[in-house]
Amino acid sequence: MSTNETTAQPVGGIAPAMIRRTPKRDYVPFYGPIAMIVFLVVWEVGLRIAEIPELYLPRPTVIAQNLYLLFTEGGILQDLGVTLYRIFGGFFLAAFVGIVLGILMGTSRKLYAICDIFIAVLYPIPKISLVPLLIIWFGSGDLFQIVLAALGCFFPVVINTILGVRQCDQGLILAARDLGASERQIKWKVVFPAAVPSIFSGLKLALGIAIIMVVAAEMLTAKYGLGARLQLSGQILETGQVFAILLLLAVLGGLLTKGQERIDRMIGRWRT
Amino acid sequence: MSTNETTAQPVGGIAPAMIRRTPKRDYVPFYGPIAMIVFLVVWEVGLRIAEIPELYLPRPTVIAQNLYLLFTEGGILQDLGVTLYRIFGGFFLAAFVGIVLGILMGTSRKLYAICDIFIAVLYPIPKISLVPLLIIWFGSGDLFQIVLAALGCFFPVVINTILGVRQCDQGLILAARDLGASERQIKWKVVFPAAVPSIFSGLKLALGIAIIMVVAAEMLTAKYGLGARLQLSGQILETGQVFAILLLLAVLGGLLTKGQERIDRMIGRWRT
Amino acid sequence: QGAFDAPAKLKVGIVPYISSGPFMVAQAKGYFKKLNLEVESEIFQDGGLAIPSLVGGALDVIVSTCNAGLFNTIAKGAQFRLFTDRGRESVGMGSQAMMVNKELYEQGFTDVSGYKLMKGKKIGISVRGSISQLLHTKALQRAGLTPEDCEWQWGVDTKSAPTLLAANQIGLANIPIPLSHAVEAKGAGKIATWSDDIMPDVQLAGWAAKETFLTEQRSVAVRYAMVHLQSVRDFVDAATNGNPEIVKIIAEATRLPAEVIETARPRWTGYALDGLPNEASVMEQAKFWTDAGMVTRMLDASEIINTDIVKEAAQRLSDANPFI
Amino acid sequence: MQLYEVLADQISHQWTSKNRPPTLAIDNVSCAFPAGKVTAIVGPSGCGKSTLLLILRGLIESTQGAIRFRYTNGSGAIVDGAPARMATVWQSFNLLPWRTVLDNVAFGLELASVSKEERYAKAHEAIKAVELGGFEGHFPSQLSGGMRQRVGLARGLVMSPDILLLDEPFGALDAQTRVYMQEQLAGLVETAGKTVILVTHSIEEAVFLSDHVIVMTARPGRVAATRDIPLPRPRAIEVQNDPRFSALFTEIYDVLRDEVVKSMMG
Amino acid sequence: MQLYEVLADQISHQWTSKNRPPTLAIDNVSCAFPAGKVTAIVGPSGCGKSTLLLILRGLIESTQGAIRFRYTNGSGAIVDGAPARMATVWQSFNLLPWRTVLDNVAFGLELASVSKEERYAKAHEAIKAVELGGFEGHFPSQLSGGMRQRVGLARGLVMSPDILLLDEPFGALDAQTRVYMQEQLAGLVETAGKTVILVTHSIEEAVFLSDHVIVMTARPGRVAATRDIPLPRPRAIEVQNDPRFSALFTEIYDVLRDEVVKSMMG
Ligand SMILES: Nc1ncnc2c1ncn2[C@@H]1O[C@H](COP(=O)(O)OP(=O)(O)OP(=O)(O)O)[C@@H](O)[C@H]1O
Ligand SMILES: Nc1ncnc2c1ncn2[C@@H]1O[C@H](COP(=O)(O)OP(=O)(O)OP(=O)(O)O)[C@@H](O)[C@H]1O
Ligand SMILES: [Mg+2]
Ligand SMILES: [Mg+2]
Repeated sequence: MSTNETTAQPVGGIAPAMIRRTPKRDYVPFYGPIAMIVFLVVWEVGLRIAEIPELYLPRPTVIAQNLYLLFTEGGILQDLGVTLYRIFGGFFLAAFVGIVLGILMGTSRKLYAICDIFIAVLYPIPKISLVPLLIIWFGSGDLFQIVLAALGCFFPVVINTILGVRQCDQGLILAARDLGASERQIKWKVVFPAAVPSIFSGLKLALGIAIIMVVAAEMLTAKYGLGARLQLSGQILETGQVFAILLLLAVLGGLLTKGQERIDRMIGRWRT
Repeated sequence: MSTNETTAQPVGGIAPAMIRRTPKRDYVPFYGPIAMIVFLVVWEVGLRIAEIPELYLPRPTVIAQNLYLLFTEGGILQDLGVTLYRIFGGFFLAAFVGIVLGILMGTSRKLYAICDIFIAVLYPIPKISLVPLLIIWFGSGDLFQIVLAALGCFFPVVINTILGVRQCDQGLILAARDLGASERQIKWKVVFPAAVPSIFSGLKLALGIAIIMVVAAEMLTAKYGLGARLQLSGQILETGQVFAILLLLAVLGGLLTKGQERIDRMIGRWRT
Repeated sequence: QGAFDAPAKLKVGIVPYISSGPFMVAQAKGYFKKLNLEVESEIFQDGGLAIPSLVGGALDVIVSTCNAGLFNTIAKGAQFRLFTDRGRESVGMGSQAMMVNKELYEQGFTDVSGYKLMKGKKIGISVRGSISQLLHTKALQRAGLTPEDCEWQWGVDTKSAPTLLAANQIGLANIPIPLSHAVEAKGAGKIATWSDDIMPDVQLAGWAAKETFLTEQRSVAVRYAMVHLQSVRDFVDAATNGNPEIVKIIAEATRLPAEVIETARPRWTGYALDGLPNEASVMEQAKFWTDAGMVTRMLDASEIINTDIVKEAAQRLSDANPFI
Repeated sequence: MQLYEVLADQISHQWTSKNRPPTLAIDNVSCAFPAGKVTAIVGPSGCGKSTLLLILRGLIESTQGAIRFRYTNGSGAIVDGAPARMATVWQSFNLLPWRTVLDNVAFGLELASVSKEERYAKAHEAIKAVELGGFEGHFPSQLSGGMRQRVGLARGLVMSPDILLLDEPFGALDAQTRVYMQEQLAGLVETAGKTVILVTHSIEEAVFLSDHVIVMTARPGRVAATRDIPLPRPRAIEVQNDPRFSALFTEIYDVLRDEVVKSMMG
Repeated sequence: MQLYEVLADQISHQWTSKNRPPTLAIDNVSCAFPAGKVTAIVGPSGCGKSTLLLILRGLIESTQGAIRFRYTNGSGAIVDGAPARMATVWQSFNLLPWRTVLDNVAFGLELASVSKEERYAKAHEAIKAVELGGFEGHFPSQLSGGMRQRVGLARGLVMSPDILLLDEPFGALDAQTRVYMQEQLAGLVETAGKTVILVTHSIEEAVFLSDHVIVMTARPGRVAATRDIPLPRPRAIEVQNDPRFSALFTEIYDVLRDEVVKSMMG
């Protein structure tokens, strides 16, 4: 191999970086909250200066005040409980069915061929347009809410599970088979754990969708639940309250996601 | 190591399987369509026998007939075009922003810390509840539809991109750095291609969501588009037409997903 | 069929608004139980969502809002009838405010004649084929304009209308009580006129049940109508005298603050004391939607309305009122 | 305990992938792996040794040919039948990254539903045997290459297999650990009487450990030569100073050189 | 062309991970890698050889100590400064799985914005040098272990680095290919005058290829001994028959044995 004159010259700029490439470990956990606080302050002050009416977009302090009132006088806790029950009902239903089906589809070419077409066809149908049908079949109570949420979050779980299963290292499967694993054991002791990171990112998406679906369904038919409250506050133009409930939803979503991430990290501590 | 008496015995049942473990390659591509046809026949015949009214759940033949009429007399092609334009507008917008932000977030701990909290908070807010705000900012035309769709499908893209980036083999990054790659080159020549399978499964989810969001937004506000047609048909309880449009959406979704899978396979031919 | 008051269960689809007041009163005061009816209710934000459940048999009685969908469903062969009144825009008591933005109000859109100012302006309605579209169209025609003279913005539901009015994104939208008062209080828009100024006594909705239910379970239907008539009396009385018991019942059932219910009281939805649907108004609406091409054929009144049940109920009530 | 003999009968294997012309990895390989003996396979890089191992283990199906297992039953007759336990030690380790060293080693026993207590006891023993005591709780990503390879070795050994397949089991080990592990393996083989198939790059290793060496040609792999190794057992590392050792080494080296040169020309 | 010397000054490195006590991989290692010479590092498995290489290459930051580079400039003075090009050949290959052999080998040149024509020409040359002609279009998953290792080798060589770091570059090669590649490398080193740092498990390889051997202790890795290899150059494989070779081998072997025994005692 001949020496390349152009590229073999010492390039001053690269040298120092070569010795220290590991990024310095800053203490980053505070970056997020700080950014959020800055954002909120800009929001508050901006609206005060621009004198935008509360109707359009209420200020954070007004929202916080409304939220406080909702808790102390509005009995929002009951609604929160109802909504959480429906969210988790739908989420766990979809997670269970989605993971099992995803693993079976990822490991069986036949089953994949059969189910794939249904998934491809059902997935893009707006679930909200199925509300009338679902109401006929499941009534307009909790079961309906749970089924609708499950329908919404089933697809990310299935799709990500299949992806995870497909990415599983063939070598691991061979090794397990060599050690006498049955096809069933391979599925649950090799393919499934290998797919866990991917499944988790599916579950993360799913939980978000579950929240959205339940709230939307509650807005349509429920008497209790955060969605129903949202509908109600809208009816009397309590914009502050509307945003307070949205904030509650956001915080709820944030907390659930963080909790999920913590579980994910605990399970995934073998990585790096 | 002592011999385990129980497990060291020859187990007759295992023996033949040991010699032939590779699953026989059946010709599976027809399984899906056949399953679909069976499903449709059961639907048609079932409803005829049970004499369920069309309003409740129309038969496939009725739906097909309605679909035919929509094309020949209903001028649905124009609506289809409008809807496709909005779907792809939102999808590509979200894909671009989501992939770039996802890669930056996956590779920078600071940026991750800052953006993560906003994503966690914004993701679970039902995007539909932002419609009034969005209309004020973007009007009620195409731009509004596109932004709404992009808002909806931005999250799966970002989340899956971050996942893919995180799963990138550290050894590959070290090797690239060793070969003189700049941080930028590492991002785009190592981390990004390594994340492609995961990004693709995010895009698959995103396209589905884009369809759902555009149709939902059209149902709410649009004059043209499949969602607008769906709304009108639903409003006057033309259930056959509603299902015909849902079918059209399903087929559209199926086609788009298949196209996406083909691209994915082409790019991913290095796997196995 | 057994005795007239044999125990019966029925499932009812309702909407959670003040207009459901009589039903709420009936439930709270135990009127149904008195007639041996066990009623289970399901809530729908939009009455249209309940029609498939009625036709499919999951519900026995529903609130059926007058709109293109209702007529078209019947035109396509669904066998159900409106068997009592379920709210109307009685003169002076219209429940829908026609609200305009400040600009239009200042230009003089302060009563129904103001519609003439709407040329080239935007009207916000929630969905096509709804009674709001009908109301606006009638008012425009009366002011010498056609619907094509304005721009129509769909998807403006009651929650987004105030913001859009305040932002001048639309000029006109109809907003129901009690929201309309809140909107005016917050300065987002002005009440220009009311629905009853445009179409006095227009029928808003009726209690609907399947033809088979009305014949096969006639006694249940009649008892239901009796309860309806009795609770309508309580409701209409309370609308004039502000009976705090009734106000409290409605506040609890709608989950709205009692003050809000009280403020809206003068314009709580109007009800016919005899329970008879306004046939003329219903037929006018049917014709309108048929002309608009949203209903496949013009219907006959007898295909939409059944008056037997409520007439028998009124008779029985005047013979012996079981509720006093 | 039965001793199993393995027979490869005219095995050929072609790898196919969608976008490339197919690769004929091995071509018409017939050979025997005698019962209770160690057979080494040597051959140029890419000649299909790992492929042959996969076929012998029944994990992929050869495009042609068949594999037979035979053993002598109680009354001395020779009977066809696959063994209860075979175990493979992999060139690329193939450890489950989400399991600790202990749980990786115990994996095979867990699959066979051995009680927790028993399998952990055995796994601990095997981990000690490969000198990894103290690393039971580490994950594979926290180990060096050589340590991972030893975990793979322990995972196979703990199964007390009737037939042991080793694909470069000492490739990632340092010279000394390698000798130590080789001696361990030699001891194990001599006392336990297993049928062992060993793929290796090292002729020394092949001669030192085996009773029988199969030299393969360059791709497509065929059998170039087979040689018995009549060195006495038990063997210690000093056997390498035996003049017969050097003679065998040179003999195999010469065959292999021709093959490697051939593989590099063409 | 400048010849670079590398100095490691009291390097220690501790690996930390969240759920385990930290591992002290190397402890206070000071050593020099002379300019234009080959220095081999041998040591027991897990003693921190790969870790040391990462630190020398500047890819991880050592917990303590510093690395210095020096070269002689035009006027003969010794100057501090890092070289333009260093290249590493990895124990675990680290090939980009989505790139073909050709694009993997050309990767470093592509990063340096070398024109497509030029980089492919050079890559083809390097691929031929490691005897992989004809496999340019294969993906890594379609190659055997030894073939992948040779791709890694070609990828490093094509960069014409001033300092070459080799982590077990011949570990996955068969005996013959190994000798061939060793001879190739010896020739390259002798003519091109590069500074080479070679981690190996094979004492033979260390003695055959290097001018200088560093023996490391068991973990935590320290410098147990260093030995110059005064064998004449150019060297061919026959140098292994030289009695000095055996003497050096035995000497290093003895140090290493003590370390391995120590590491296994615990
Ligand atoms: N999964 C696969 N797909 C396609 N080709 C493959 C695959 N595995 C191996 N090959 C090809 O088969 C041939 C033999 O590979 P194999 O891994 O059996 O060689 P080997 O003798 O074990 O080599 P080494 O000593 O380098 O490990 C090679 O040419 C390789 O390219
Ligand atoms: N990423 C890591 N995280 C935690 N510990 C590590 C990591 N990499 C290596 N170690 C630990 O550091 C020690 C030295 O490892 P290293 O890979 O440097 O050894 P080595 O000398 O290269 O071994 P071998 O010859 O087996 O390749 C080992 O105990 C190992 O467990
Ligand atoms: Mg191999
Ligand atoms: Mg190492």
